[in-house]
Amino acid sequence: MKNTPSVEEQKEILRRMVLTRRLEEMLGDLAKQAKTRGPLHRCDGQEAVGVAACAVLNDDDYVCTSHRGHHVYIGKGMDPRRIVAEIMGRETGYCRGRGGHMLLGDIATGMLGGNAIVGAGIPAATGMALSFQVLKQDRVAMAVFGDGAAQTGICHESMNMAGLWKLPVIFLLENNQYGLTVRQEVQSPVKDLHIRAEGYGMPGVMVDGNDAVAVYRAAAEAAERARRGYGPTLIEAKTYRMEGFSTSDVGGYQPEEEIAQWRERDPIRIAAAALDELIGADEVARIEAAANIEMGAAFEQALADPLPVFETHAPSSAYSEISR
Amino acid sequence: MKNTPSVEEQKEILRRMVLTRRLEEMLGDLAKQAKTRGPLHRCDGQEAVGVAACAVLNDDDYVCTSHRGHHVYIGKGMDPRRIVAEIMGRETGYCRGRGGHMLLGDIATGMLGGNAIVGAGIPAATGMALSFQVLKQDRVAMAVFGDGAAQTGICHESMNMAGLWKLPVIFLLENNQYGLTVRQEVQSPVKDLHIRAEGYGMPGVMVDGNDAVAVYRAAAEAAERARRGYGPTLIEAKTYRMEGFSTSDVGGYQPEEEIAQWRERDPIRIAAAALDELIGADEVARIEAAANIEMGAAFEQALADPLPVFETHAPSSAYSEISR
Amino acid sequence: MTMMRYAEALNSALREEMQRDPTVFMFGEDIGRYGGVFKVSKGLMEEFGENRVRDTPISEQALTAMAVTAAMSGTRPVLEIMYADFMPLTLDALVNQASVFGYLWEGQVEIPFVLRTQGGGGVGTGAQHAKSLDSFVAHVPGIKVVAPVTPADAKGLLKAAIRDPQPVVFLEHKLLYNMRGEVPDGDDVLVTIGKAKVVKEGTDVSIFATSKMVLEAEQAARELAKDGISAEVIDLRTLRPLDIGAIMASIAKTHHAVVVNEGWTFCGFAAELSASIMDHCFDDLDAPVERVAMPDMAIPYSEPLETAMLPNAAKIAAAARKALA
Amino acid sequence: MTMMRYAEALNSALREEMQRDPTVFMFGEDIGRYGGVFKVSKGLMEEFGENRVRDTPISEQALTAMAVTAAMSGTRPVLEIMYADFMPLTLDALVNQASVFGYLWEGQVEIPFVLRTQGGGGVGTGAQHAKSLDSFVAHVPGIKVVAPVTPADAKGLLKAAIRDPQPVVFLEHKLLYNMRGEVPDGDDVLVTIGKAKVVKEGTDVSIFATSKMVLEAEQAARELAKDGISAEVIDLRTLRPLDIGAIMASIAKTHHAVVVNEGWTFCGFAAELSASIMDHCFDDLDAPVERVAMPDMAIPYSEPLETAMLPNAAKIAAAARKALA
Ligand SMILES: Cc1ncc(C[n+]2csc(CCOP(=O)(O)OP(=O)(O)O)c2C)c(N)n1
Ligand SMILES: Cc1ncc(C[n+]2csc(CCOP(=O)(O)OP(=O)(O)O)c2C)c(N)n1
Ligand SMILES: [Mg+2]
Ligand SMILES: [Mg+2]
Repeated sequence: MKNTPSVEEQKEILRRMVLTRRLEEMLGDLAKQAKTRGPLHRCDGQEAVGVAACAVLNDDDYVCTSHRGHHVYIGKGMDPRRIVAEIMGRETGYCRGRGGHMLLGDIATGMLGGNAIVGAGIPAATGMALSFQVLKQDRVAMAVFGDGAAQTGICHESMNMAGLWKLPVIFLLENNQYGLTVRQEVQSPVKDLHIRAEGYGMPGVMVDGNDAVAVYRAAAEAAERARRGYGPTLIEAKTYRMEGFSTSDVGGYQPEEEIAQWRERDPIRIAAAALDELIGADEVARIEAAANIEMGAAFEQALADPLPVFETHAPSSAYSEISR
Repeated sequence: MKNTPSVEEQKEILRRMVLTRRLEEMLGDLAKQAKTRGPLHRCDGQEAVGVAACAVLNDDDYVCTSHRGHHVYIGKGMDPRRIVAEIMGRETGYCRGRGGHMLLGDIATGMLGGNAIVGAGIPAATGMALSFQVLKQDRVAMAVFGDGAAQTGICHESMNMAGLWKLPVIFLLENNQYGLTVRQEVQSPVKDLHIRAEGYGMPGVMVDGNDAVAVYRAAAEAAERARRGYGPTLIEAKTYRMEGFSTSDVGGYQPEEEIAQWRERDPIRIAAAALDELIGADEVARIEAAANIEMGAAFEQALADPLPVFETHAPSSAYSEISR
Repeated sequence: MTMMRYAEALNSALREEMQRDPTVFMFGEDIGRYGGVFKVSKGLMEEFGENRVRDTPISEQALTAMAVTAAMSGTRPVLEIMYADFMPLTLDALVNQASVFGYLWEGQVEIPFVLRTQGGGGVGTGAQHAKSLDSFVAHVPGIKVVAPVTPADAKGLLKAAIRDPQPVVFLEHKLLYNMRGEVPDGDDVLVTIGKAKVVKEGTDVSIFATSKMVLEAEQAARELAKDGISAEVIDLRTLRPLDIGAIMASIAKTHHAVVVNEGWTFCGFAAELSASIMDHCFDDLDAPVERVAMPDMAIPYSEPLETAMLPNAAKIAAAARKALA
Repeated sequence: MTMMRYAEALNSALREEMQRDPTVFMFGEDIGRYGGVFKVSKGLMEEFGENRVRDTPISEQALTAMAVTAAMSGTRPVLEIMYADFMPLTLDALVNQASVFGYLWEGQVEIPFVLRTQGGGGVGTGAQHAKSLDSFVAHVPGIKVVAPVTPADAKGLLKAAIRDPQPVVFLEHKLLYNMRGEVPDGDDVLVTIGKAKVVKEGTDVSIFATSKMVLEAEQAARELAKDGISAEVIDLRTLRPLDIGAIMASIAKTHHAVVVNEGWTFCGFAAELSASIMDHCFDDLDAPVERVAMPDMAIPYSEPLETAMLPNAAKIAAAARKALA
């Protein structure tokens, strides 16, 4: 079983992590200028989790994420320009502006999708895996969700069914140690949530969520298990959100020293350092620079795109009703 | 810590178990004669669980049970006549006929109450324990629920909060090995459900649910923990329902040999045998005979009681609304 | 035509659709080995195997959410929720998932699943197992809701629901399963979702109902006929989308209307019917629309109490007389 | 009188009731250390401690069920559900627990709890964080539902809700929290649940609304006045029990009615208003009641889309003109 990323894969993972970070930073800037709409949940510091885990999936494997899903959007190979366009409410966005940053969906890359009901991505991926199993397809579904989401009832119900039916699903618990504003010890009496896997008859593993290679390995192994019919895996990736809960967040609940400690372990620096040894620092710098430029261009294009007009967005086929 | 039932307690437990069994049998007979209304869920074979666990509680401790709660009703000290009256839809019943056999409630004995939404008794008891903790009262709440109920989302949410806040609650999982008609391995990938306790930071213990003394001990220990502020306990009592899911059940899914094996381990015979040694078989026989007579009288009285009339049951204070 | 029970009609719809389309599968509590507590899925696990007919744990909330995304991923799930009283547990999946993504991801996904359930009172199942919560599901955009009363409609609508690209909530009634009726033969006899049916023509007052209440309305019409009152009985069959055309046509003729629903009165489905008639038929009305629905209270267990509160033919007839007074 | 924001008015109601009654306690997501995402519970954990003000895990379903039984056991819980969009998760506890046991165990238990939540659109929170699902909760017997628009009513009704022996769902609106208004001083200034208020008297048409829609109705009335149309604006304040007397009195005067609700149209709360008017005021009506509510679709994110679909003053004014045409 191959479970270490090739050099090419590591380069691509780094590139996507940088794309994500740049996306977050530029959105943060626009938010400060009051040019965004609604809350934005940045994932700075968590890029390795979403990006490296998605790297083990195929286009026809599905992933469901949460309100904090930018790394998954980019990780699953979605087009930065159309992501930005959606977040900025443009007609050219993935959902023509209907979704916004939390509710993106793209069937082509299998990112289906963001979800702002905490926990809802968990049965979502489980249901997809059920469909794959019924159709006897060689496909895997993955749910990426938070430590807060792990306390919801649907998490329990979904994991129980996934374990029972040996569904091809990966539960990727992104433990960034906070719910919205509360620390994990205010949400759950146990520190390590992967220990719950035993109660669902599936393996539970813990990884360093700031180490892209470690995340890749764990996800690759879980995907392999799923494809072979051995069922689900719960992966708990310990990580940290460096920019707080959201742009509408007044902050103050994540201690400065804690943030500083985690900044030391910035996942992009860890991924870059690993690659430095393989391809040299110059090449790494080139990858990063190119990614930054690409995301800048995505913003430029997207911001020039038109906003939607209501007339073409009235309820239509999805809501077709005969007599009203 | 006292955790073995006294002889007097054992006598009372046996008496209540026999009362329960007789209740079930007489209801079964009436059901066969089409004299009952709606489904009835008999707990023959599970009497030790409800009766012995309730024996460790005080009147002001609350217990929440399920659709299959007759042993808890009797175990918590409710009056047989008013139980039967409620089940037979009489005005003299605990809920004046509004509740029926699944939804009895009696604040005086702290049986609050039956619940036919599977799993709902679990947050119910947890909420009561929360109230006790807020008011700093020396009271305990207990949820009695099935292996099927253990798969619901509210079970997870409740246990997580109970473990987190160290609530004075006992989770008594009555594992009779079947959901409605499906065996436990069709409902859950793990055989022993108490292992899940670890994920909620509480002890999980397993007991022989057909041995009243064993159930009493486990419940006494859990109640003690709860009262001392150490929080909840999950007790899994392995048992068996000898008369199937309900009176509207066509049966066929519990193998005959399995039923026969469990009949060998009838909890009433086990409790009686233990007492035989302590007080002699004659005394035991007298207790049983008296209980049978008492339940017979309860039926006689209750069946002579009047049915309610609608006029006195229209929505009133509980639903008081100003202008309609 | 074949004479069969309502439950058998549903069973044959499921069997035929599963034979026709390998992407159709079923899941729900006790539907497999046992064949469902109302025996609607009898024999289907034997015929189609455990992969396509699944017994599930008691997990309504996740099951419904899973049906939504399974439907987005190439299958056509048919989920059984044992009692309509448990619909609250399914609502997040309907309101915040199916309804949302059907519109937000329009053009990318279809969500062809059917949620079958049954409601209604009359047999002492108590306050948690006898409700009709029609308006909860009918309130959700992007969800269709049907509630057939005859075996023929049950079969034809279930087949149409399974083939529909949108989520369909299929409301059955526990007292209908043993009702018998003629069902057309042939694998492709569908009943169009969204079309009401005139069950009995009449000229004095229009009675609109669904599910078991259609039987009560028919009984009421027979009683009214004894007094020379000609009631038109319309089986709406579909709650959403509502066949407002059929409603308008009938009221244009009778100028009087009674709306019937077994659910609670306040904010219930009968309220929508009354409001829709207000919207579309005000000038045709000679009297206010009469609402016949459940009083706003929990359903008591004991027979005299339960019987007294359920909407029935007598209450419908009284309402019609009041409308005509 | 003190001038304060709506959020502050709620905060002071909570503080005063917690000071007054030691059995009142609060729980909900992020309400403690952080003071609530809308800052309604700011400072209360500091004042009352972690036993009586609790941050919770994300577990709406169990939290609501726990509130019900905690309320039966001697406390008066105030539960915050962060967004009204999550109400589906709370419905089993309301429909199958609180509503059922309030009636079945009448005389044995009271269920004095308050479920506070906030809904409404307008600021790009998207399809899962902008809905008004009023009719879901208003449908449930035994539950009271209030939705104040002014800081004074917010405070007075919240205090009344906390003291009420029945469950009360308290609906706030995300766009009201920063609105300022005069609030009467004094610890015992309650507003009676179930009483509507005439916000502006008028003679030509009655506009009925709750929560933020009252502001839109007032704006509509000002616009209509420019054309010489005298609109009466009634703030219902309570959705259930409905103050039908106030509705009847107004329609008896104006003979025309517009009903407004930010929730979806079909089976929404505006439908109940229209139906209630049908029941009680038919003979007084000169034209059909006009419904102004959300179109039946998920709420889109992008500003032009969201803005176009929300009910607002212009749509209310147009509806009033239509009623009077
Ligand atoms: C059902 C539900 N409850 C509450 C919320 C509000 N909410 C949004 S995100 C969040 C915290 C989620 O924590 P976690 O799952 O750890 O994700 P993180 O934000 O840390 O990535 C909460 C409470 C919601 N969106 N959905
Ligand atoms: C939420 C919900 N889902 C389904 C049902 C139908 N139902 C009633 S009892 C039952 C099985 C319960 O199994 P378990 O908890 O093991 O209890 P037991 O009957 O074995 O005592 C089911 C599925 C219900 N009442 N409530
Ligand atoms: Mg988190
Ligand atoms: Mg069981």
